Amino acid sequence: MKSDEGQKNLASSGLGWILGAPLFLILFLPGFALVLSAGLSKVWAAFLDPAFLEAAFLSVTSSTMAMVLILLSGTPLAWWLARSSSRTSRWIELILDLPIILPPAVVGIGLLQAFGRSGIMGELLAAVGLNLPFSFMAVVLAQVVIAAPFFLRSATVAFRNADRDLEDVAKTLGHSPVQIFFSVVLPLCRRGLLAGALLAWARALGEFGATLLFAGNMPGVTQTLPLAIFSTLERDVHLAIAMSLLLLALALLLLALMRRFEKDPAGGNR
Amino acid sequence: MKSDEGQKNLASSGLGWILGAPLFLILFLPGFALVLSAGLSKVWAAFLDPAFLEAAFLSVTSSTMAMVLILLSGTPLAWWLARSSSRTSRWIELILDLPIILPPAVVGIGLLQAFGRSGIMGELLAAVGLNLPFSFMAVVLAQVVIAAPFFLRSATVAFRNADRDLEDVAKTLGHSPVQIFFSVVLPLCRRGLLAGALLAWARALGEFGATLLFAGNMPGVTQTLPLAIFSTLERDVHLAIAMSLLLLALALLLLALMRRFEKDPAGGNR
Amino acid sequence: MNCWEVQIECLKGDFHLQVELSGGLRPLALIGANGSGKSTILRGVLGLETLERAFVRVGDHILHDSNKSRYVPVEDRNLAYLPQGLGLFPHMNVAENILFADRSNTLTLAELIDGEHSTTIENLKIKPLLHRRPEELSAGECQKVALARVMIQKPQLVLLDEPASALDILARREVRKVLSEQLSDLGIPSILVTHDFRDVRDLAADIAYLKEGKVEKAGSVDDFPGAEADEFLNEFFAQP
Amino acid sequence: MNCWEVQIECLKGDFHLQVELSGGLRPLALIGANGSGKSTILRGVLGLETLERAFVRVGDHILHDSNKSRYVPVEDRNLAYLPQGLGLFPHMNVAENILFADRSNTLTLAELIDGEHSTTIENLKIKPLLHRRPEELSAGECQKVALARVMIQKPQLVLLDEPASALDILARREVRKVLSEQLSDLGIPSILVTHDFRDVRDLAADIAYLKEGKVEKAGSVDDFPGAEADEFLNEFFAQP
Amino acid sequence: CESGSDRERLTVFAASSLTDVLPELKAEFERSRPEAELSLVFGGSQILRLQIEQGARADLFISAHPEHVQSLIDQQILSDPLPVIENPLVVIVSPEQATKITRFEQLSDLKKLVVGDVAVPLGSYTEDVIRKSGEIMGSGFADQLRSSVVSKESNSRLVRSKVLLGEADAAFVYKSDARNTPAGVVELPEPLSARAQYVLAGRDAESGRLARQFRIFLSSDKAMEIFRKHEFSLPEGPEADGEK
Ligand SMILES: Nc1ncnc2c1ncn2[C@@H]1O[C@H](COP(=O)(O)OP(=O)(O)OP(=O)(O)O)[C@@H](O)[C@H]1O
Ligand SMILES: Nc1ncnc2c1ncn2[C@@H]1O[C@H](COP(=O)(O)OP(=O)(O)OP(=O)(O)O)[C@@H](O)[C@H]1O
Ligand SMILES: [Mg+2]
Ligand SMILES: [Mg+2]
Repeated sequence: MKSDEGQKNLASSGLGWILGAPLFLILFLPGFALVLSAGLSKVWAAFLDPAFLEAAFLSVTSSTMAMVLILLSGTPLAWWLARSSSRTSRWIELILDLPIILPPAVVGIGLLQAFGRSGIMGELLAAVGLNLPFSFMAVVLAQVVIAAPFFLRSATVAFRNADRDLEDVAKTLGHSPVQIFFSVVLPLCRRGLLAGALLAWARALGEFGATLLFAGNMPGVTQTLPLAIFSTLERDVHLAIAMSLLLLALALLLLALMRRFEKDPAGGNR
Repeated sequence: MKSDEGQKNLASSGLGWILGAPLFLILFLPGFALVLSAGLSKVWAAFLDPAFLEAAFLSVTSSTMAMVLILLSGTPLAWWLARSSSRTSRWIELILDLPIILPPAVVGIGLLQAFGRSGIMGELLAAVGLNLPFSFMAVVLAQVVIAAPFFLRSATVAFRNADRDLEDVAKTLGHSPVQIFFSVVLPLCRRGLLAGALLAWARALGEFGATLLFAGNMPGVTQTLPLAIFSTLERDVHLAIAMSLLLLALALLLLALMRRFEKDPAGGNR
Repeated sequence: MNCWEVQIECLKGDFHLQVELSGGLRPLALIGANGSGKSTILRGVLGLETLERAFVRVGDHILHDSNKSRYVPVEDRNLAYLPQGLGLFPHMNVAENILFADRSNTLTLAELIDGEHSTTIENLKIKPLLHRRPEELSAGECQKVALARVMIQKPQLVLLDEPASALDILARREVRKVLSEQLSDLGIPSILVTHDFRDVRDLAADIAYLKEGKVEKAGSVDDFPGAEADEFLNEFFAQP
Repeated sequence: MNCWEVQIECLKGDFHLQVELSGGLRPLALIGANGSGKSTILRGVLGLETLERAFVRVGDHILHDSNKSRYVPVEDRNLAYLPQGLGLFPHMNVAENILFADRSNTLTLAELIDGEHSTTIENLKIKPLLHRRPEELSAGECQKVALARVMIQKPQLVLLDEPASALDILARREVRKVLSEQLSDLGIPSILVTHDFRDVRDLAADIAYLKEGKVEKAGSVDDFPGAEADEFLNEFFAQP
Repeated sequence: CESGSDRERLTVFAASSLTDVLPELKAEFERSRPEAELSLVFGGSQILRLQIEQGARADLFISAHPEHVQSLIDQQILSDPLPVIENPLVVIVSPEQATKITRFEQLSDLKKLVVGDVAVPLGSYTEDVIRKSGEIMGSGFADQLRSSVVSKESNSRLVRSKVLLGEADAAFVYKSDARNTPAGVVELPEPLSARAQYVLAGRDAESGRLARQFRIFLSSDKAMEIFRKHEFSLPEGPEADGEK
């Protein structure tokens, strides 16, 4: 017979479950209601809708590109934020949260005024032949701006919590800061970084307002799934819901794929 | 003369800054463009706009209430998720991320279908005399659903990273799980929890789509600042931008207040 | 009757621990090579390990009986424990770390310095450290704090996992003295893991020699002859 | 000429460290009470502490000279270090932890087991542990792994912070033997922090006695008479 | 603002293209009857319809397309439809091009055209216009227009903002939204003209007297004057466009 130690743990985490259940229900019921309200035939119709596949493809490609940009540039930025103790960096950290608070539509306007034809960078971009608004790159850019803060904050906290002593030991073993970053810091911060990446990616996938303003709504060019869903909402609510469920299914699929990476490569979980 | 050790650290974190600069610029420029485009007189006009103060007040109160709910119920839920190793809890963890991916407007429809008059819980709620949609509570509920996943994920990671050995030691010292949670686990996870709370609160403050659908856009009752800004956007883009800047100022104010809590009470920072 | 008795079976990977131990008021010194299972036994007694089978009695209380599905939660066992990793709380200063062990939750900092525990604080020389965080201490200082945390408790049984490993020689002598006095004064039984024969000698402890998860030999110091067939015991008792 | 020389001044809170040390091929044993600054010196030599003033030379290389603003980064110093907290990487298994110290980055697991380091692995008895994570080891086993990580390096200077504190007595004897052989065979100087006289004796080390951040007395074992006025030294040399 | 609990309250849900004009009408209406308090809620017609279906308390609903009102009437939630006003379509041209582009035929010179999504009333009216322009001015012209569309937005104001922010060259919007902007306005030639029809319906049971008075007020001369100021036009009678 195994020890009964487990029982006690169960009991005290049961408390967590009881206290957490209201929030779980509040989060779960709307999705559940959506599943109930969309008939299977509607879901099928949504799948066959010409807008759907195109938009789904656009969503996957644009959010993937956005995530690559966020990870590539956001990881060093978060690291710098975690390690710098200057007042400037505190302020920068704060400023980087602001796109979360702004209504996405306003972020979209800001993007137009920064990177649009008559925006701050407009002439510069035009000079190198770049015309961002109403293009696929605009979709990616909008997603980057909306999603990056979520990654940055999670990653900064993860880096800040990392054990500095282990980095020191790795230095005494002759490894350069870059080597240490990849072989010690990243693995130690794995969980926090992954959580941040997940939040950012989910947010990018669901991005709507900034894309609408900055990239517009053009099927096949800039119409991501959320935009397609919003367009459909104007004409057929139940079709839009069905399409949302397909978006969820797509997300679950991608999440399940990502879960494989979240697992410790060597099997352990701590 | 102090050691030159610092120089090296600066150099290697300088690399972080260089690689991170593109993302910083992308995040910073839109906000900067907004600040440039809104004249001071517009900002003043936005401040005097009858819709503004009312909506600002509504935003602050509703997001505060949403945060209270999220923290009260979300903290135990995240703890349960971090500590349970069952397959069910893995799936629940995944499901709880989904509201991030759904377009907020669809979340709003889901909320209507769950808590609306003809929704799943409609009769139950009507029986106890609760009529949620298009009420202030609907605003709070919409913000909870949209923002909670951000807190939950950050908090779950924080709890998972906490040192279990220290909890064990605290148990041997005779403390109950609840005591340990407050005097050991929470302080140790402080950073991750605060980051999650910050993300969730910012998201709640910026929430628009779900509120619009579930709570409607009723000045003085359900019109939060993002809704007011969106309404203003229809009539005067620059006024809307000015109002957004006021929203940012409000957020910065609240953030600066929160920063005081983020500091370690005993002064240390690790 | 013995003050406490322990029967534990535990699996950790390939490692199989199966022991029966008991003790009176005299301290019991657990000795044995690295990885022989000493720490695991202490953790098993505390209820921190998942055990295949267990019977743990301390005083009149049966803390764990897997046959009768009896399991007293860790926090209700009233055992004092010094873990090998010390287990100081990084977010509390030294005084808070020590006071956190006060089960009655009434002890104040002033009482700690001036009251009945003042000699403990004095002897361990940690008074000037009380307001520092663990990260601002040397390794030996940390161990002293962990010892102080154990000593302000009045438990049914004291469990010490290499309590002097990081201490300097004077501090070690001091700790042995304080421990032997305090434990016998208060009549509290104890289990002590150590690699140092002087601990056994000065605490007048009984010995249980652990080898690969089994008790190879147990008894008082006198039961162990001067020259042993076992290399470990030989070396152990060759210490002064 | 000495193999290495160190002048360090360092402030940590109220603690003020100011020492000048140097050594030849013989190991130098740093002894002193808890909190006297032993670990801080090692970390200072490595470049891990913020120093007020420093001059560190190892072999022909000046690693730190605050007067001339010279500071060689930690990773370029080629010093082997066993930290008091061991510093094992939790995300690597034992073999990976050890191989991580190979500066040439060419050593494979097979070579570790069969090549020139096979005796190290053998002597430390860690072969069966190579595929485990640090969290699955006992405290002594962890220390053995940390030692193995030091021993596969071929540094300019070896720095060991209480390398045997968690080891059982047989392992301690073994480590002393291996260390003394290997260090003198390869002609690598070393600094060793210890509370155990047997380490000093078996390694034939010189001694620097540290007291409150200052070098109180330094010399070979013979320079320390049998009976000392200092209580710490008295107790220290009273060890067998 | 919330204080008027003793005042009679009327909640009006209205299409977002009425954002500018309704507040003026509200002020006028409240001036004539101090006991009344109007509260206005704007949104896309489809969104408002959905909310009313889900139990939002709207006493009156003014939709930008008869379809949404009809649907609510079919569900017996609202009743008594009443055509209120019409809003013609025009093309606005970005300020930089305003002097060059003054006629509809010149639209094919432009590269970036923004229209309404076909799912919203504006988009379906626009699609009609482009289709008819193909019949009248040759299919090449219509194809040229279609290929220069860079975005299909969900309401007239969003469409307009793209031109005002300088990103698009021209856009099809409601005439009421073309008012008071630096953009150039190009009227549609007569055979292509199209107009949105605003229809009002109410909840019969509760709203009662005040709702009836507001209905009457909306067709009063005073109201029409305000509507005209905002470039709306009077309904041309049932036979003009009818049910689409
Ligand atoms: N951050 C700090 N603030 C204040 N004092 C500190 C800080 N860090 C270390 N100290 C003090 O510096 C002194 C030297 O510490 P060090 O770790 O070098 O001691 P040690 O000789 O290695 O002791 P031990 O034998 O216990 O390992 C100690 O008295 C310690 O309390
Ligand atoms: N998770 C694990 N998986 C496999 N083996 C483990 C695990 N945890 C511990 N062990 C093994 O269990 C044995 C007993 O460990 P324990 O910590 O009790 O040893 P110990 O006697 O305290 O040693 P030390 O003197 O080094 O502290 C060791 O051989 C260790 O390798
Ligand atoms: Mg042990
Ligand atoms: Mg030390």
